[in-house]
Amino acid sequence: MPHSLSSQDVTTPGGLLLVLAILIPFVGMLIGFVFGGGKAQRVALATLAAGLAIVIAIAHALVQSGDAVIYILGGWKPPLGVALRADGLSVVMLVAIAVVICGIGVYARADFGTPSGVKEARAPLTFWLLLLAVWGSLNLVFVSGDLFTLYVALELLTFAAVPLVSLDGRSETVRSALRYLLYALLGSVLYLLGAVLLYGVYGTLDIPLLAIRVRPEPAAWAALALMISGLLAKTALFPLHLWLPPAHAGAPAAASAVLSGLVIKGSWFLAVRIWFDVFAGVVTLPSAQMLGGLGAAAILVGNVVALRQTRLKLLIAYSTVAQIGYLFLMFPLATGLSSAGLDSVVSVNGGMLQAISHAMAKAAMFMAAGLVYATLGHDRVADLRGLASALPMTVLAFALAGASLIGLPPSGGFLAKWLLISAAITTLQWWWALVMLAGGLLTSVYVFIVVVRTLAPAHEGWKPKSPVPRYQQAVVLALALCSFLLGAAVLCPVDVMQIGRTVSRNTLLP
Amino acid sequence: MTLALAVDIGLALLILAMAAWTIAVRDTFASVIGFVTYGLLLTLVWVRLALPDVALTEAAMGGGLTGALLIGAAARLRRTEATVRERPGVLTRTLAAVLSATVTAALSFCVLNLPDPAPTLAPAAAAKLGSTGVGNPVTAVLLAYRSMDTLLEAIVVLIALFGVWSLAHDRFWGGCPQLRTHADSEGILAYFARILPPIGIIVGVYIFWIGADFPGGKFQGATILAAMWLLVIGAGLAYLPPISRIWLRILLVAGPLVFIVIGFAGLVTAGAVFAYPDGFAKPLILAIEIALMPTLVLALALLVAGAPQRMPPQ
Amino acid sequence: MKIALDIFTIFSVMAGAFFFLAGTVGLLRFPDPLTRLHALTKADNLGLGLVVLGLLPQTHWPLDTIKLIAIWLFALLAGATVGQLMACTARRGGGQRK
Amino acid sequence: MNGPTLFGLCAAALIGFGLYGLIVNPQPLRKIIGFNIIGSGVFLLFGTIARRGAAVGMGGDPVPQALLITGIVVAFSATALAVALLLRLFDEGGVVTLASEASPTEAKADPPDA
Repeated sequence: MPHSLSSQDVTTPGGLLLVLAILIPFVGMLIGFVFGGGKAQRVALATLAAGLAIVIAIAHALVQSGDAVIYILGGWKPPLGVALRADGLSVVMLVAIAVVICGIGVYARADFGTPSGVKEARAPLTFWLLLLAVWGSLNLVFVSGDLFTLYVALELLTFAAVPLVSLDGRSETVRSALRYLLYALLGSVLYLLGAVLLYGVYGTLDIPLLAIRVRPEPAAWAALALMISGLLAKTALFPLHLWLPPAHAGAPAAASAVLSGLVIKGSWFLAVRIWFDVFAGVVTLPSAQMLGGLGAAAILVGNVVALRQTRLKLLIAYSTVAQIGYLFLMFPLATGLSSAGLDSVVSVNGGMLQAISHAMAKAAMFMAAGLVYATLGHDRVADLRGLASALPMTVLAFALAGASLIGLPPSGGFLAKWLLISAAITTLQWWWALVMLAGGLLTSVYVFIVVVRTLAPAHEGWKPKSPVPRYQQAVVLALALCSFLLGAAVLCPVDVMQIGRTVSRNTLLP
Repeated sequence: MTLALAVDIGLALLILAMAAWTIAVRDTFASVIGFVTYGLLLTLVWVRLALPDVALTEAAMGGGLTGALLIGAAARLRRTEATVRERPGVLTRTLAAVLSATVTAALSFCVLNLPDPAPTLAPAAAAKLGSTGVGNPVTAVLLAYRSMDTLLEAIVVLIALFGVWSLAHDRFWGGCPQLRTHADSEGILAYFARILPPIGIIVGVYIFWIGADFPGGKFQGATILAAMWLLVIGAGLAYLPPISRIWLRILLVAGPLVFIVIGFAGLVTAGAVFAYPDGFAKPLILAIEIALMPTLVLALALLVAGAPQRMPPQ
Repeated sequence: MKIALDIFTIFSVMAGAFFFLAGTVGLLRFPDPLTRLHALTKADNLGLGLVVLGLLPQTHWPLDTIKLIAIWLFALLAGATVGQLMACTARRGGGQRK
Repeated sequence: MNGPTLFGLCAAALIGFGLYGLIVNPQPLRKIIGFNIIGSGVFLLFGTIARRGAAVGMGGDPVPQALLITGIVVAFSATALAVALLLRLFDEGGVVTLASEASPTEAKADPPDA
């Protein structure tokens, strides 16, 4: 039987930081809303800095204590009260998301900055408030230990992300925002239905307590199926991906980076959390293979359709659909390892690294696309001539991010694919390795197409439409470098991701 | 016992018939009316299930505000009825029917096999009720045991409001939202809007106040007060404030901020965030609820009113 | 005495139910909106009044009785207002549907 | 077959109706109503579980009741945001449909699951 995540339910020393990590972004949002105008941006940037410090302190506390960081809210122990838990997986995602959001914050100072003396405008204020709301809800998704609090976190994430899609107010973006909202609401209501079933049968919504009580019975399978299908709708896995490309391509550059890089990671992480922690004893290999199959289909369909795109932002959006497929290949490999009695750590680490490197690379790519649009006045892939000379750092960043998506060494994508392929080989599921390599090949095709086109010399007498500030290019390059150099994580002595996780280490399936 | 069961069966059949009619009927406006009736019937079901707090919330929020929102939208969209005529093909309909049937069958199977000594947290909640100083166990759960959910709840409503406001046209930013009603100020609605609000305010505050020890609470009370405000504005007797007003923003933000301040004060006095020093639980809970009331009343009414459409008269 | 009150309650509620039935039949059978409004506002208000009257003896005095009467007054007020508004709309031909 | 179980089955049926309505109806407003029916079905199921958990003299388990109230308020906020998007779409172009004109090749009314 699976063991509880961490046996004792008592507040650990670093626990208060978890509460701060959730509430600081929301407090910053509320104060920024009252001040409004230019001051909202300054409040937001200050909150970003404070939040980054808190997240680093949490990581330090986790590594220091060597076990999950826990905080019992209000002193009421679960199952009655709510506990916040941050194990290795949560902290790694917290740090990665904090870095990407700070990068986006610095990048967005140019697009959504309000110079002093200018009256408060709609888009800048909304962007800064919703950026902090997305961050607060993501931190809550990573840290909460209660299924209903996670449902409220999912709703917070949806309500913060949908207005970002229709920020510039054109009717197509409003239409894709409405379609996104309907998919996301269907997803979260199915997730809630699964949680309700679990409470009806096991009497608690706390994840470690559920991990002990859940037995393989019809109600548990129904709850698993409902929750996972709901989260698939929110993460836009293959059959349910129709809403993603128009939504992510229509949004402004900084908002697209938030949507593609961060928002879909929230519901994906929740799927990982319930698959490996709550339903560790219930999941079967065939169900995991089905998830893997959907992931493989997403990789192939997403990449093929991306090849046919004429606009750069839509190309990157369909590339997101494909990369989401990689994230779901981790499930059959981990369950295959567990059912073979081996340790599923390799596959879980591979999946997490894939998620982190994709977050950084995709955010860098969308921000680069924003700079391309600002310089050329359009983002048609056909004629990107003269871009390399106009924006050298941005094209380099795009290439590095593309290399990380393809999986060239020493990038984070390479290390993730290496771990996943080695897991595939040890469990003799060779077809997943084939799919990954094919996906990498297809990704490399459209990345090289774009990069080669930008290297072509510009028409004579062509001048960039509007100058792009250097710090924006520097931020894009920094994020791309982070993703590119993530492969160095293999040198990290202690396996940070597995701290405080006893469940997935020795899950012996019946 | 069979009489009560007969009533339940009748109510259940009535609700299923109303839901099926709401889905199946062609005209959208009729469907919205069907949904409002469905919401009010659902309130009866909550009363039959002996959950009065939820019945109040469903009547106020599910039947009332959601109904007002949908009727307002359906009335404005009536003219586009003709354009969207294409119904999905037979394949889609059968697939949807099969999917719905399997979900219903699976859920019915789960409901029939729920464990017999139903697992419950009622004893645990009752045991610690004394220390929260609140008589109504639901309010104790909302504001003591799981107070983080209620705080996030208020933040969800505020973020939805930011989302609704972000849909305004740039030229109207900072302006006033308005209810699209063409009521003349001498008509019957104005007369109604002068009689009902005083009584409604008393009822709303009463429901908010008894929430500590009897079924009621701030969500239900705030919804009633928001409905009264909307009635006055719908009758044309008052106007919504422009969203750039500083007092409006401070009131909108006051609820969650006071909640967080009291929560962190609990860290010092009672050793954990969102904990209450014993003996001071009830006054602190009341302070939080009083701070949350204006936030919820303003936010719920402004959610129904929608995005700003008009600049304030200079 | 208790028996008399119970009998009164049964008959009064039965009469109320009958008037509700009459109101609903009127709603379905009458040709145009104005007559339907007439059926609805008259019959249903009377029906509700009789039901409330019938239930009065079952409630103990101060609070519940006042609440029951308040419910009836609110229903009357709302019914009259909405009836008037719908009549104005119907007379101005606002209802394109019919 | 007692009261709560009956309403549990009624909740399951409501979720089925709502899901069908959400997928089949082309009108966005009807999809929003379908979503609300699914939501009320889920809440009714949660209420049934609360009623079954009645103990220690309480009419029902207070924890699901509190979560229910939070859920209804979240569902209302979602409906308000969806209706606001819908009305903005109506103001922009007048044609209120989910099928995007930009690429008519895309499925006309793209149901989530088909």
